[in-house]
Amino acid sequence: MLGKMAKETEVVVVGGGIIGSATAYYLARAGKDVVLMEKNELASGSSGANAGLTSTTWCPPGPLLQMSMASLKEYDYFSQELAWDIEFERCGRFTVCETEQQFEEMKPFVEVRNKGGNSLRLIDRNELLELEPNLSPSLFGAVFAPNDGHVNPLYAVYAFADAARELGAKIYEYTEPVAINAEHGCVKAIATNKGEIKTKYIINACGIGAPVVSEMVGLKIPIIPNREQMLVSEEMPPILNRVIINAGYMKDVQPTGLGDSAARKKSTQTVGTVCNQTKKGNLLLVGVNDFVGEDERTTFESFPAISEGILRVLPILRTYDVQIIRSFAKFYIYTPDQKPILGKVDGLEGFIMASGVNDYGICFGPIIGKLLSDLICIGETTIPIDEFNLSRFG
Amino acid sequence: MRIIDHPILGRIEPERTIRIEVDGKMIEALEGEPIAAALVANSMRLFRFTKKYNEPRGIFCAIGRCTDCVMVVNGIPNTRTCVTQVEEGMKIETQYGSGSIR
Amino acid sequence: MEYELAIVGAGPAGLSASIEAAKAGVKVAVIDENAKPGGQLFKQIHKFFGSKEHRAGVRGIDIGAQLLNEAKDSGVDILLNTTVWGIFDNVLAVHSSNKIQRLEAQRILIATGASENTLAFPGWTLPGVLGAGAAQTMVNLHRVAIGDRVLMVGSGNVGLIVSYQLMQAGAEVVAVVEFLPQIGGYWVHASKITRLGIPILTSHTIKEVTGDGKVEVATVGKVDSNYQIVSGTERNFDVDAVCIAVGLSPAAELAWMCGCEFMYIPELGGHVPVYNEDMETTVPGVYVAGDVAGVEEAATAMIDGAIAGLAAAESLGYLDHNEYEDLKRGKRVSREVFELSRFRFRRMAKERFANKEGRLKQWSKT
Amino acid sequence: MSEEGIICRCEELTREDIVTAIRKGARTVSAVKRRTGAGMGLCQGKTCQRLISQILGEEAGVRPQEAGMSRCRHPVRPLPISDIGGTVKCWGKWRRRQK
Repeated sequence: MLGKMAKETEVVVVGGGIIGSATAYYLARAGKDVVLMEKNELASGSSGANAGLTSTTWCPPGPLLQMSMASLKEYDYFSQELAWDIEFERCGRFTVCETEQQFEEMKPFVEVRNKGGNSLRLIDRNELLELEPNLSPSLFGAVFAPNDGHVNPLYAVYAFADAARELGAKIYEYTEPVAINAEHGCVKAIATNKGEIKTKYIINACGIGAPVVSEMVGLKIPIIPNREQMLVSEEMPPILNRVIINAGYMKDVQPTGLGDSAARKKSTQTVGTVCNQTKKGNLLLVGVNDFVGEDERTTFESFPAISEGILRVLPILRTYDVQIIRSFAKFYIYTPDQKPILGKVDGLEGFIMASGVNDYGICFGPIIGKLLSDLICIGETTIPIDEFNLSRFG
Repeated sequence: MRIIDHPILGRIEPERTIRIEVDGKMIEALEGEPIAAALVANSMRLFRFTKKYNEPRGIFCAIGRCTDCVMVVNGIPNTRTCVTQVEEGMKIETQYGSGSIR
Repeated sequence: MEYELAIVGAGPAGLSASIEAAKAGVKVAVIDENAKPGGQLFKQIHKFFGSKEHRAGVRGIDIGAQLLNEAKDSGVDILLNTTVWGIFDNVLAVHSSNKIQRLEAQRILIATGASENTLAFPGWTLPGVLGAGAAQTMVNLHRVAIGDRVLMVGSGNVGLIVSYQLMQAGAEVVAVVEFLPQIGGYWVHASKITRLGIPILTSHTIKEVTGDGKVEVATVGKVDSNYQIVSGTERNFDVDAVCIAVGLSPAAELAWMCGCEFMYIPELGGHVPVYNEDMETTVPGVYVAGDVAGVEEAATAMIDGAIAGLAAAESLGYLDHNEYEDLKRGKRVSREVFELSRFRFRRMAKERFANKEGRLKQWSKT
Repeated sequence: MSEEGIICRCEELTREDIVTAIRKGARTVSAVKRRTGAGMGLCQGKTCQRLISQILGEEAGVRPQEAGMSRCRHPVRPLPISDIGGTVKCWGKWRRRQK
């Protein structure tokens, strides 16, 4: 399957994560000649090591909310119509509030989002415990997002990649770009460690590696890695039907407009309580976030930090004495305003950005792929993505 | 079955025995031994049934690495019996799949 | 609380290291997840070979007891029932008495030993199919019988020794199967079990194990030069246990976590951490010794351990360079002597074995 | 069922499951793990990794040094969450000494 590399193609997608493989899929579906290259293996970056959450809750009204909702539809189509088993489920999400103050804060939050088209609902403790009896009775209430859910991120990447391949896309692993040839402000070819490919378009769908690829055409992009550590529990019988996230964490790490996330200090460490149970039965527990460069190691402190948080929200884990079997750390593709960097780049025809997806890459992957495919094939997108252009950073 | 007499290791001196309950049946165990040893001593070798294919499993590595000998111990599933010591009155149950919560 | 040297694993390598280091004045802790220290030594009820200064002729269990006493006398702290579940830079994350704690150490020695390889054949997941080391643990340590009639897969030293020990413990070993055309282990071990009438079936492999909820029948067959079973050569053994003894691999998870560089060396059991003469890995301050540094024997582990202990003592300033070199040379010389003797022994064994082959072939036909 | 033989005991993956992943392009132990989940169970691949490495050799001619191992992460043994979640205590109070 590694075979000899193509010499020429229409579009080269760099990066074999969710964004790259989805983009390759939609382009191939639109009949484009597409090459997907990954310097390591498919799903070996951030796409392969996360909780696979698909969420609309945090999205402020506007393109972000539109995109998240459209992306869920793509997942529906992919898993239902095309019957790919990617463990996608709109199981719903509770953004749990531990105090009354947090709960009050959520009222305008919900109102604004519902006006923008979401269907969030504030629920009190009683209803919360009725729906999720294993949650701690000390919680005050929650925001219920019926459409949110999760997907197996690994399966999603492989499904898109395999589907793209079935449609004729060529996928090259262990293929790392080394230079990009551009003439007269136009992308001509990409040189890799395995040879050169002539192409009209290059899509930079690398995660934290995106700055390296952009650097090849002299572009500086403000993406920095934000390490996220998480724990994985042993398989257990179903104890949790929906995704749980604590309100404080969502406020801290996502551009909700609630916290001062744009001014989130680079030195800050954020500890959160996010939990979902996979189809198999493992609990995925997120997480501790910090800025430490590209250090993928986990820390001792993250273990008690994450565990204490989750035990507060899900005390049943203590009774049940659930065991942690693994920890891992990967990166958010952090941008200063926590919005993605998407679309064409001024002054360089054929170079397209598809990165900076912070922690919502898995959720947004399909729609980003679809929009970029439209951008290339039709020249416009159904959801406006101008505000995500790289030029906003000046 | 216990190996009481051994040509090199000698005879096991009667140690303090305790009683544990396995699937509702009381059996004798020696203090300090792992659960797995107590079960094998009482000719029990089937510890669990797997989740996907419902296959029987028992001891495999005996040193806590392979996690195949897990059972429900005192209501807690996925307990590695080869490295968990018996305690007086311990309740041990065959595990089906990933166990259940009570 | 901090230690200058923390040693993970209280087997022959770990204990030897702790003794040398503590004698030099280093504050040492040896940590082991088991309730009893000694590692695999306490399952080794056979006598060891090698040179005299490496305790040849002494049983593993007795060596274990000797090392343990020596370590205690040297002031080593031995922390039992304590699992090292991770290493974060110079912090050992330990789990014990229902809590996790940090144990800081200036030098770390990973002496976690090896784990058993396995073979996947239909039925290998049935209760009653288990590792040979597992059988040894159950029989020699916990003193419970794993079966009355046992088939041993693999004729390396582990397979041969464990077969003999199973017989000592009252079980019947129906056969030892070996997929290579010749026996893998030493002749002494092989002859001990052939003398008991146990057939060693070379060029044979296990095809499958069947039974209802437990091992009942094991089917073995003769293999051709491509190691494929020749049809029609299958034969069944009524057994209630099958032991798999197909080699060991270094249990090097902690070294991976430390970020040590690895190399694939099949002779040493697979992926092993790279280390220098002082047993120090590519991560400064992290040492390896024993099977984790390449699967060999207890005697090698003890030498490895002693050198690592001395090296850690020197790097901590408890030994000056000359002292260290002298002491190490002592160990190294004896190591060479040992290697040599073992090499000689192997050759000798092969020659002697060649004479016996006729006899063994007869068995393999039956 | 699993007539052709289980490879990953924890996740109950058969040889066929592993071979399918290899046919789809997996060339390392990690890639097989990501595609199939082999080694993601309770034991974290301690038993099956070597077998998978062998199968990679048989099916795709991958040498063990190239097949590699999947990444080791903490904890090395399953760790009860209630033992982690307590406030981290200092070392001082707890120490066992063999007498």
